[in-house]
Amino acid sequence: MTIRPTSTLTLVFGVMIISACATNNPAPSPAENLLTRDPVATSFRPQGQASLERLAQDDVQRICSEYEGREIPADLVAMISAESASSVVFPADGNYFGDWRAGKLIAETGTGLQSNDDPSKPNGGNCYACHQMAPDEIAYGTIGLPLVNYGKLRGTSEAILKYTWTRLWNSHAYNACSHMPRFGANGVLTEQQLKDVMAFLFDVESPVNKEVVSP
Amino acid sequence: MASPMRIRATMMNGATEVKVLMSHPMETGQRKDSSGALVPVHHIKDVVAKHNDKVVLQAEWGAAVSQNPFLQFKFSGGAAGDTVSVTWNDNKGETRTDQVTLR
Amino acid sequence: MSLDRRHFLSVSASMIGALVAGVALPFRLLAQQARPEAGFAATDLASAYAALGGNPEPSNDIVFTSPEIAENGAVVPVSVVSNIAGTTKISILVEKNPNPLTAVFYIAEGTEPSIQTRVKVAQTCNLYAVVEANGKLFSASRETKVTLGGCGG
Amino acid sequence: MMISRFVLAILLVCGQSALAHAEEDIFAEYRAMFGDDSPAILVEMDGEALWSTAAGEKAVSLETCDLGLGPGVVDGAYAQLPRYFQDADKVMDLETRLLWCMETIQGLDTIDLRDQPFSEQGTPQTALEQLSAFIASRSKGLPISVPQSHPKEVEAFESGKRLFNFRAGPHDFSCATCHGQEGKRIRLQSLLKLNSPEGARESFSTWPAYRISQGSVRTIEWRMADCARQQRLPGLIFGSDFAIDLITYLGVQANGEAMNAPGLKR
Repeated sequence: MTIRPTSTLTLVFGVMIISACATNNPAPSPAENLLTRDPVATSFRPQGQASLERLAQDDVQRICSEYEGREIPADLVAMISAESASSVVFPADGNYFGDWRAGKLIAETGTGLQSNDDPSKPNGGNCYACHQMAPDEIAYGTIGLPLVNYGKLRGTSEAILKYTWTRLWNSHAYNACSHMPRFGANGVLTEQQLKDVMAFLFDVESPVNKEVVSP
Repeated sequence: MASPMRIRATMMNGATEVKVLMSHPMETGQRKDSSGALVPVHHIKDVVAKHNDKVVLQAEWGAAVSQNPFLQFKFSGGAAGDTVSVTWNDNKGETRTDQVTLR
Repeated sequence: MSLDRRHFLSVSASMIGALVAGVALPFRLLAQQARPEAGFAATDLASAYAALGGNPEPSNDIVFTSPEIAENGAVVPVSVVSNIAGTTKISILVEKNPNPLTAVFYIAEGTEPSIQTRVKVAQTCNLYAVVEANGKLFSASRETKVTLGGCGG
Repeated sequence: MMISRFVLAILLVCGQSALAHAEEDIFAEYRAMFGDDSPAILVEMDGEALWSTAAGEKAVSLETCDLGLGPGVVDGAYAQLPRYFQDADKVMDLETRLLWCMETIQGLDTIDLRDQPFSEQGTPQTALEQLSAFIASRSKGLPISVPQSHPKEVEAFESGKRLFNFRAGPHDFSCATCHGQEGKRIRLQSLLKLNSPEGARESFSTWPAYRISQGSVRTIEWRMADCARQQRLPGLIFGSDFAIDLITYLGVQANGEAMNAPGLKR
């Protein structure tokens, strides 16, 4: 897992936040000025694999917390997108595809990195928590866009493969402050696991690309 | 020590409707606890419901009856002052009887 | 005591003798004698049926209700109402559970052949209500889908 | 004319979304089959007995505990928590208040309870869970009115509002990730928008709740701790500011709604 330490980027972001606050946001309310305590610092204890380090926000987390539910200033969007896109690591061997069966399991698995999870077991991707995928799986979430027939509808051009890999690796490259975890950038899934998920999305044999049968 | 049941008995049109909630873990023997150890099978095996001294319902249960079991049934008769009692016995030899008085 | 006759028939002769003689036996003893252990131990529907006395005949006179889709398989409410005269026994089976036979209810005279309870359903499958009346077995079935709710963690 | 057409259009849109919502709740039949027979009642009964049972060094019951409406007043108390307590100089929710009473009135050693406030699946419910179920049930039907009169109560609300958006951990999750939008679901589980009065009302009024999947009554502090776990955060400390602030934020938004706890949840 990589929580990026505060870097020179923070300085840049910091200045931008200050200027953004000055121009786009109302001054803090008197009530907000009352805040004297720091609940984050005092309210947690290390548990299992979840150490207190996880509470330290990186730049993306800090900015996205600040602007949750509000419009993010264009310059911050540009900054987050550029930074996120430039950090994507594409498969070293140029091959984007693993085993769709393994990818299906990753999409269905919701465990991994929780304080009570066994760190020796591979993390899940839990794609189904938020996305519709195989047309015959009814237990899908709706926080993310439907991905039914993902490969069938989009083909397998180099452009779409790179786009999809980037989405999985760090979704903020295309959608700053996306609610989707940065599966690659934050080390939630390994390169091989990402390839398996890619196969689940694109393989013609994958249930994702099976005919949609209307009930 | 088993916790009390909650028995509700309602007289309606010459009959008595009984709703029972029992406090019991109903372990199947297949569940693992947080340390990964199998939790031993522990479930109610039989239930007997009586209206005064008369048995009105008897049941034999496996471990797939849900935890904190619920049971609803209806028998004819029942008058204010009568009792409705329910007894369960589980596979560990624990037992519990509770009763309510109709009114 | 006006408990189901059939239930008592499975009790050993000496005990029936004791009953006739008016000797008060603890009820539990009778219940344990009557428990269809082979039925509860059966690991598939066919052998559970065999233990209950054979294959039931599907009947529209049993109103069997279970939810079409359950939010959690650990607790699935079921309701059985038998409109078959002479109903003495109602059993509930869950086809794909490790042991399909879940519960057997003995309906005493004067008790309505109507039961509500809640059962565990390990995976999407058919649930069966089997009714015994006048020595014959009847059944009704319902499919209940069991799904994954929540975050999966 | 223009205006009435506009209103009509809004009505149509709203009507449709309400319909879509009803159709989406595919578990409605399932939940309806439980009627009013929630196993939570078993835990309420245990809690009621515990409330009047003498315990601790001082061998007295909790019956003189002040839950905010005066010593010993249980009816309606839960609908007005969390609130500021002068004696502790803190905003407390029901659960931290109960521990306070156990310590100060009963002289009870609560170290173990603080460490393990919630029962493990398959083990008996803790005193805290039993008492919470009982006390919450005694606010049934009463309007939620979480106070905002003391500056510390206002502070807790404002802090909770901010913490709701706090993104952290390897998955970048905040409360808002799942509970910041209308009409979404995880798998088949409908999600409430908890930074809106509608969602907060539905949620806050039904905790504590009997959790079907665990066969236990779970409290609102448990819900906060379990959200933190699913957010991949470290362990949320029982009675911590983070927990109380978020609970206050939910409660204040829910003001006016009738309490209906313990609820029944998946």
